Amino acid sequence: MSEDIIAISGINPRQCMKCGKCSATCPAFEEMDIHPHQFASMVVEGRIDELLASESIWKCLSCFACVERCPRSVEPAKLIEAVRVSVLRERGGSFLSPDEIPAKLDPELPSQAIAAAFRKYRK
Amino acid sequence: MQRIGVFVCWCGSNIAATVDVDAVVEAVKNEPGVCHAQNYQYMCSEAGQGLIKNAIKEHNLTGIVVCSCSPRMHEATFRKTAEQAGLNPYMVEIANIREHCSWIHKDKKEATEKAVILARAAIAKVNLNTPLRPGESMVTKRALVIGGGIAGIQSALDIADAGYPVDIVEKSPTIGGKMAQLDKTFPTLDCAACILTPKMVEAAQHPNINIYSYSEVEAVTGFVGNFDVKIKKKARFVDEKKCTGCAVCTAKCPSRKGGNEFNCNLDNRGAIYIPFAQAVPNVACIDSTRCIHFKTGKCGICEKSCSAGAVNFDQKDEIIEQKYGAIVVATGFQISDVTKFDEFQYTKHPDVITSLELERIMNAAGPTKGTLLRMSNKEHPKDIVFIQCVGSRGNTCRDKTYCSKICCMYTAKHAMLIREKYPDVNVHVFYIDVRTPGKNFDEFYRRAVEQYNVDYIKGMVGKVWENEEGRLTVQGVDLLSNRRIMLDTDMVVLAAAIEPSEGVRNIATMLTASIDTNDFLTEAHPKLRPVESPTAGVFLSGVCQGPKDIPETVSQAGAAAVKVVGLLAKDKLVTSPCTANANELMCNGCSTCERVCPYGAIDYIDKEVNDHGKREVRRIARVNSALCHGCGACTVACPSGAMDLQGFSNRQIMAEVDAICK
Amino acid sequence: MQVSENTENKEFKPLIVAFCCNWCSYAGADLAGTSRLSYPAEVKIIRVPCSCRVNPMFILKAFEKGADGVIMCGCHPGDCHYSTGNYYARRRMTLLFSMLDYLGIDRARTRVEWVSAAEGQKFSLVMNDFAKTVTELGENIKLGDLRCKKQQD
Amino acid sequence: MQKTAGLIKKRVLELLADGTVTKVLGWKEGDFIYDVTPASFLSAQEADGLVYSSFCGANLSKYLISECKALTEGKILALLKPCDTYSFNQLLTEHRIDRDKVYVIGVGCKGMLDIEKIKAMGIKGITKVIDNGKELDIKTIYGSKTCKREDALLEKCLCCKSKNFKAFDEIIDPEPETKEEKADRFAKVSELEAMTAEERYAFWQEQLSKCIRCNACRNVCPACSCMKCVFDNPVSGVSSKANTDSFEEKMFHIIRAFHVAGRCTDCGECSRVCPQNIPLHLLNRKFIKDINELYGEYQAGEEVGSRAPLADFTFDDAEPSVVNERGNS
Amino acid sequence: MKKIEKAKLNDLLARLAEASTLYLPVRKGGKVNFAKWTKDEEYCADELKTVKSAKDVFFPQSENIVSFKRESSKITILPKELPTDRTVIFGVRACDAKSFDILDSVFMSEPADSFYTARRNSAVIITTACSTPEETCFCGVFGIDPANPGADIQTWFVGEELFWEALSEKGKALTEELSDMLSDADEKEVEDEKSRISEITKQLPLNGLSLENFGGDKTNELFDAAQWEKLSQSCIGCGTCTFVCPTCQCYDIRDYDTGNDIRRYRCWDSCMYSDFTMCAHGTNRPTQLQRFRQRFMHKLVYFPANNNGEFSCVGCGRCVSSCPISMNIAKVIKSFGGDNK
Repeated sequence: MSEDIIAISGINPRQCMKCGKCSATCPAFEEMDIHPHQFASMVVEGRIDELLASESIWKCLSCFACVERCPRSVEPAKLIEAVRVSVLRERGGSFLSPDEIPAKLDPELPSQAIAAAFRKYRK
Repeated sequence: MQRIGVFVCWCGSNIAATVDVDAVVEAVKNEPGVCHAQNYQYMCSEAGQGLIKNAIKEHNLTGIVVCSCSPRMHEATFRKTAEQAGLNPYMVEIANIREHCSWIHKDKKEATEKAVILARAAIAKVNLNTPLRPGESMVTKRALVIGGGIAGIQSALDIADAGYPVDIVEKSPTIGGKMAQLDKTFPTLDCAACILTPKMVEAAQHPNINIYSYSEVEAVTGFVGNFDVKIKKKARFVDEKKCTGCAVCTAKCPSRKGGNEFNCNLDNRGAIYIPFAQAVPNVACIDSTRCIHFKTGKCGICEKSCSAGAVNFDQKDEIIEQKYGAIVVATGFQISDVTKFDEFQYTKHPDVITSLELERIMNAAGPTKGTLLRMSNKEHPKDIVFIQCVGSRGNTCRDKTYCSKICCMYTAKHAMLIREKYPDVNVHVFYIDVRTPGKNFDEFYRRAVEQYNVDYIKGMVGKVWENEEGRLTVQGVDLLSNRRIMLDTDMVVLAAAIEPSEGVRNIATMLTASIDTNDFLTEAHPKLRPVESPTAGVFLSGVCQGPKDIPETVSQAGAAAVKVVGLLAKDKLVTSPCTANANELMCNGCSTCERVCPYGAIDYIDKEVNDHGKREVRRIARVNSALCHGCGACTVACPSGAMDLQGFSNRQIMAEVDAICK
Repeated sequence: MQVSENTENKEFKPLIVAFCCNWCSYAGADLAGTSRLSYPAEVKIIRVPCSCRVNPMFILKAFEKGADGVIMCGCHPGDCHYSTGNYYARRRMTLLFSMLDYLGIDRARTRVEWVSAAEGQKFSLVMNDFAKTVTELGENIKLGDLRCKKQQD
Repeated sequence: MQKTAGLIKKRVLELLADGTVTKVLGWKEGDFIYDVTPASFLSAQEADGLVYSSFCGANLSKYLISECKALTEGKILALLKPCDTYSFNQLLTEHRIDRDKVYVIGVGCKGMLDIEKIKAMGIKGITKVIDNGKELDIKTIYGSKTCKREDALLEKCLCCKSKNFKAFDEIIDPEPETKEEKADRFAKVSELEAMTAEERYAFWQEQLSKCIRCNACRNVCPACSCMKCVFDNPVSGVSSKANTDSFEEKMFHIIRAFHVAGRCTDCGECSRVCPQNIPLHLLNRKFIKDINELYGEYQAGEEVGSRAPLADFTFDDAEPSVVNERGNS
Repeated sequence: MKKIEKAKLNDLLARLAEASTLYLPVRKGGKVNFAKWTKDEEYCADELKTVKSAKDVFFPQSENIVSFKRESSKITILPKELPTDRTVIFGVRACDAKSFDILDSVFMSEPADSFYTARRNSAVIITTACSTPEETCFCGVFGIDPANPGADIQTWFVGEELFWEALSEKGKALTEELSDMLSDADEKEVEDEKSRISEITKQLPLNGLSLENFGGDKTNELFDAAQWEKLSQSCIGCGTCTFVCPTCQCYDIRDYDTGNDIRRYRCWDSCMYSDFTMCAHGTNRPTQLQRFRQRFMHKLVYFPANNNGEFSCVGCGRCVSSCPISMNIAKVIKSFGGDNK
């Protein structure tokens, strides 16, 4: 399962030096149960089920701040995206409908989050 | 035909367990030229070498093949053995049947076959070996030190103390380097100036040391023992002999808009300036790019105010040519560019500074006279955040891949000094790891945490921005408690990565010394020859070789000095005989080899040759064997094959190919 | 002499000549040995002072005498012990290999790899891979002197 | 052409007479118009045999190596066509000739003819060829024939490098640079590159197996100016006198092309002289094409002293694996 | 006199190839040379002259003569078996046929060259008359008649038929073998063809060369002649003339280490090469003038001196058309006053 995430993301999570810059820079940090920096080590440890169940994958805005800032080219957003894609693949055709999106939105979130979220949930 | 002896080593079981050494001996016995073959448990042992020596005498051997470990390991050993038995050491070849055979193959039959083939190749080569004799060259007993920081000063002092003249070339108007900019030093917290300036003065006054300040190395030719160096002494427009260092001119200079490099541009200096009070030489220098006289032809206040009459606007750059036997590179480091890290607002906010800037702010001679102030409003700060590893340890285009090594310690020092002097200031340190190997280093860091209550937070800072109150907000993460950290602070100090000085690439090229991907100079061997460059006669001192702190730098400076002294103590140098050589009857004089020689070892002469009775003057290549390092680039560039390499000749290599492909 | 075609029963073992620079790849091969990282015994190493010492004639000579693959290993560009040798070698080999390809010789029979003294593992991987490639190509018949072919008996 | 020949002769006689030159290197007429021979002329009387015709394809620059060595006084006059001046410069670059000893007269050239091509058209028993500019009037023992001039041009003239002289002391009757599109000199190379490896192998096997190892290509080549060629040197490890095995002809031609790579001006002499019509220029042009594509356009002999691509490098040169990434395998 | 329809010629060649090794002119890579015939090859009957002569059928450019094998300290000598298979060479021109006589006097006089002799003895040579002689031909100078090419069997292409005449015993025997394919023919057509060829031959520009200034007794007169310098000055010292020449017979003997054994082989050599007969002290003809002179003196003076006045040139003209700098034996003969036209 870890291998799948690594393959989908194209990321080597072992490059992570656990500096936490991704979490430090993440605008959705407070919304998340599992924080970006944890993704790398959890993928390495094989704790994929926890990640699949995590709220964080739906909270990530795909703003790529972590990708931009990561000094080790681990690019956590790609790991998160990979986990998210895994979930979506599991679900098959039953994607969220656009109607469900407003409920998920938080008025505090920046507008780019809405765009990102819509892209994510669309279809 | 050679008389070759083949000696197959068991290396205990290292070889013998996988290679049937008896079979190898049997197989090589009938090879052309072989008249003796035997095996033994440890050829490199006293007894093993004894066997070889006896066999040389008993069988009148002219060539030796040792089937053993890598030639990188024991080629020198067996060459010495041969020499002791009266054989030319270059008549020895090694067949590497350990690293390249027994250690990598499991099947005994396969390994034995391969060992035989490797032995055959070595035998084929020895059959074509010729006795080689090393050349000799004289040694100029004078050393050059490039860079006048603590590394260069220490190397120069040690060489000078041993009795050899040394020249220091320093590109800025004073020696002292980065250490002169520091306030205190870890882990003892003694003042940098107090320990450095006496050494600067000692260097200046040493009868064997000559300082070329405000000078740069222009060109280097020659080779170990015989370097010819051109030094450009840049015009400082002040007569060094007349200037008393009274500094009247520097105070009167009306051009005061430009930054003061010594204080990291946190304040300004005049166009005529002395970098700092203890500068060596304590002589003013005119920055012609800023001087009003050079721009408009007017002003000249300094000239008028100088009672010694030292100002001379007509001074010109001067080229000094000098011969040296050895060169020490001590070009040091600079702070890497932190402007790339826009998330830290370094370029936007004056209260975001680098650690070196903090050193100047903390220093009594600095822009704030040693008072810790925010640069934005000159107010006393309440909170300071230190961010570690800015630009170090990353693998992106913004980062250096290495650890800059000194930041953990100087940050602990800064934190402690601030807490000591201003107990009301809260100090937070965002770190990834705290690395404190070194004598009394971890104790030092623990003191910062335990006695001075410095707040160490494991986790990186994501971003910094100016908040509504005009202070800075730092957003980070505490990885240990897995929570977001938002801190309002007055100052942010970046522990920027250090990198080799800008000009080092150019200097390395002149010296034909190699540099690594980070522009640090490469050592001849990372463990066993750490202060020598692979280029003979060039030695490494200080951070130009890799990040290090002051005590380490001083140790290395001393080590480099010892190597220099060891070299200069010799009257003559023995040069490797494995050099290129042009067959003058075959040489076309086409100059292709000259173009590819990295050492400038080839020139051309018109020479009368006797080509089987036909006498004529031809332009032919001549190799200076003292300059030639034996790379062989010329041998392939040469279409006629006139150029060949002793020890690795065309025929020898082809004989090996033939033997292997049999 | 005719080359016997009855080679199917036997496992084909290629003959591979590796020219290794004394300062890096040869030391890399030493490190592979020290680390016990195996590669096929068909690979035979010839030590040269620098990759720039490798004359195209050596490579052709190896093929002439029956080599099935020739690989040249040098220091990574920028790391040459002699500062520039591998840059010249790189041009020479590029042009030579291009010419061999132009003549229709299997391009995978020649290779250049940059292997440092620290890359024992890379050395082993490279040699394993090269040996595998050459084994798949089979015996070199396009670029060899038929007189040197071993009789398959 | 006849006009040019007249001007040349006149000038040559003047220069011999006033002592500017003591020897003239040119072409001497033969028995059948097409068989002109490179020759030297020491006097006005000898210069009578000097010709300049459409069959003066031979590049005289290589003779200057021995001529410069032998010259004791004065200068030697060399008649060089525009393409020959590249070889001349290359020899200067390699210090094989002495510029001060040579007086170069650049002679205009409309493109030289290849008698082999005419013969290959099936025209036999040729006793005379009259060049009318557009057409060739060919007299044979079996009657008169005609053919188009452009069909009989030497390979090197089909993609003429330039009508300009890269070295000269004076110029006689220069030709204007042709306006029409020149043939792509790499067309055949590209065609070969586009073939499969098996096809390429078959092509070269067929061509190179014709080689009789007469060494004409090497001996005529201005870049092959070694005092002793590796193939003649018993200690070189590669010396051989005959193609005893198909390998050796490959070895010889690969190494020869490699040794002149970056130095070859593409003068085409190798192909012109090959008795078996092996298209040897395609080997040289392959290297030239590779050099141009990988290391930037380079024309050997364009200027004296230029650095040959194989004696040069950049830090980010292509890796040898680039070969595997191109064209057909 | 026999004949066969041209259309059936391929069947005849196939028959010849069954019982013997058949060499004839075939085109490869655009050039025609003698080569082993197989069904896929086309006989190039119209090509007057192959690039190389037919001599390498008997005297190959290189051939192994002995091998040495070394096992432990023992050396085994492995002599090469003599070639005895019957060989047929078809389509040989008169000049090349004559060249075999010249080569015979070199290789088959005592001590005879066993390889050459074996091949020669087991060969049948079938010549073909030259229907279209070229401007480079001057065989007539050496008394050769391209209309009557000689050898074991001589043939003529006339119209759609090939006329066939066996001359020697070997030729007759072979003709007998093929009798079912050949029909009887009238000599009239052949005679017409012969006179047509003779007419053309008379017009050939080089056929009037005179050899009166050459011969076995001319060494002293010619050796130091001033002409050699001018003649040789542009010679590039290649071996083209030598290697296309049907009568050049010099060779070198070399060893080749295959890794398994040592092959001793001989290969053609050229007196034009600077390393020809290279000895330890160097070469005995250090200048190109000397080497150039050697080649022509040998053909026109030294050879006749040792072979009853026979010149070792057959006037095939190959060197005339293939010399890179168009210097050739015809020009040499002319410069010594041989231009008798």
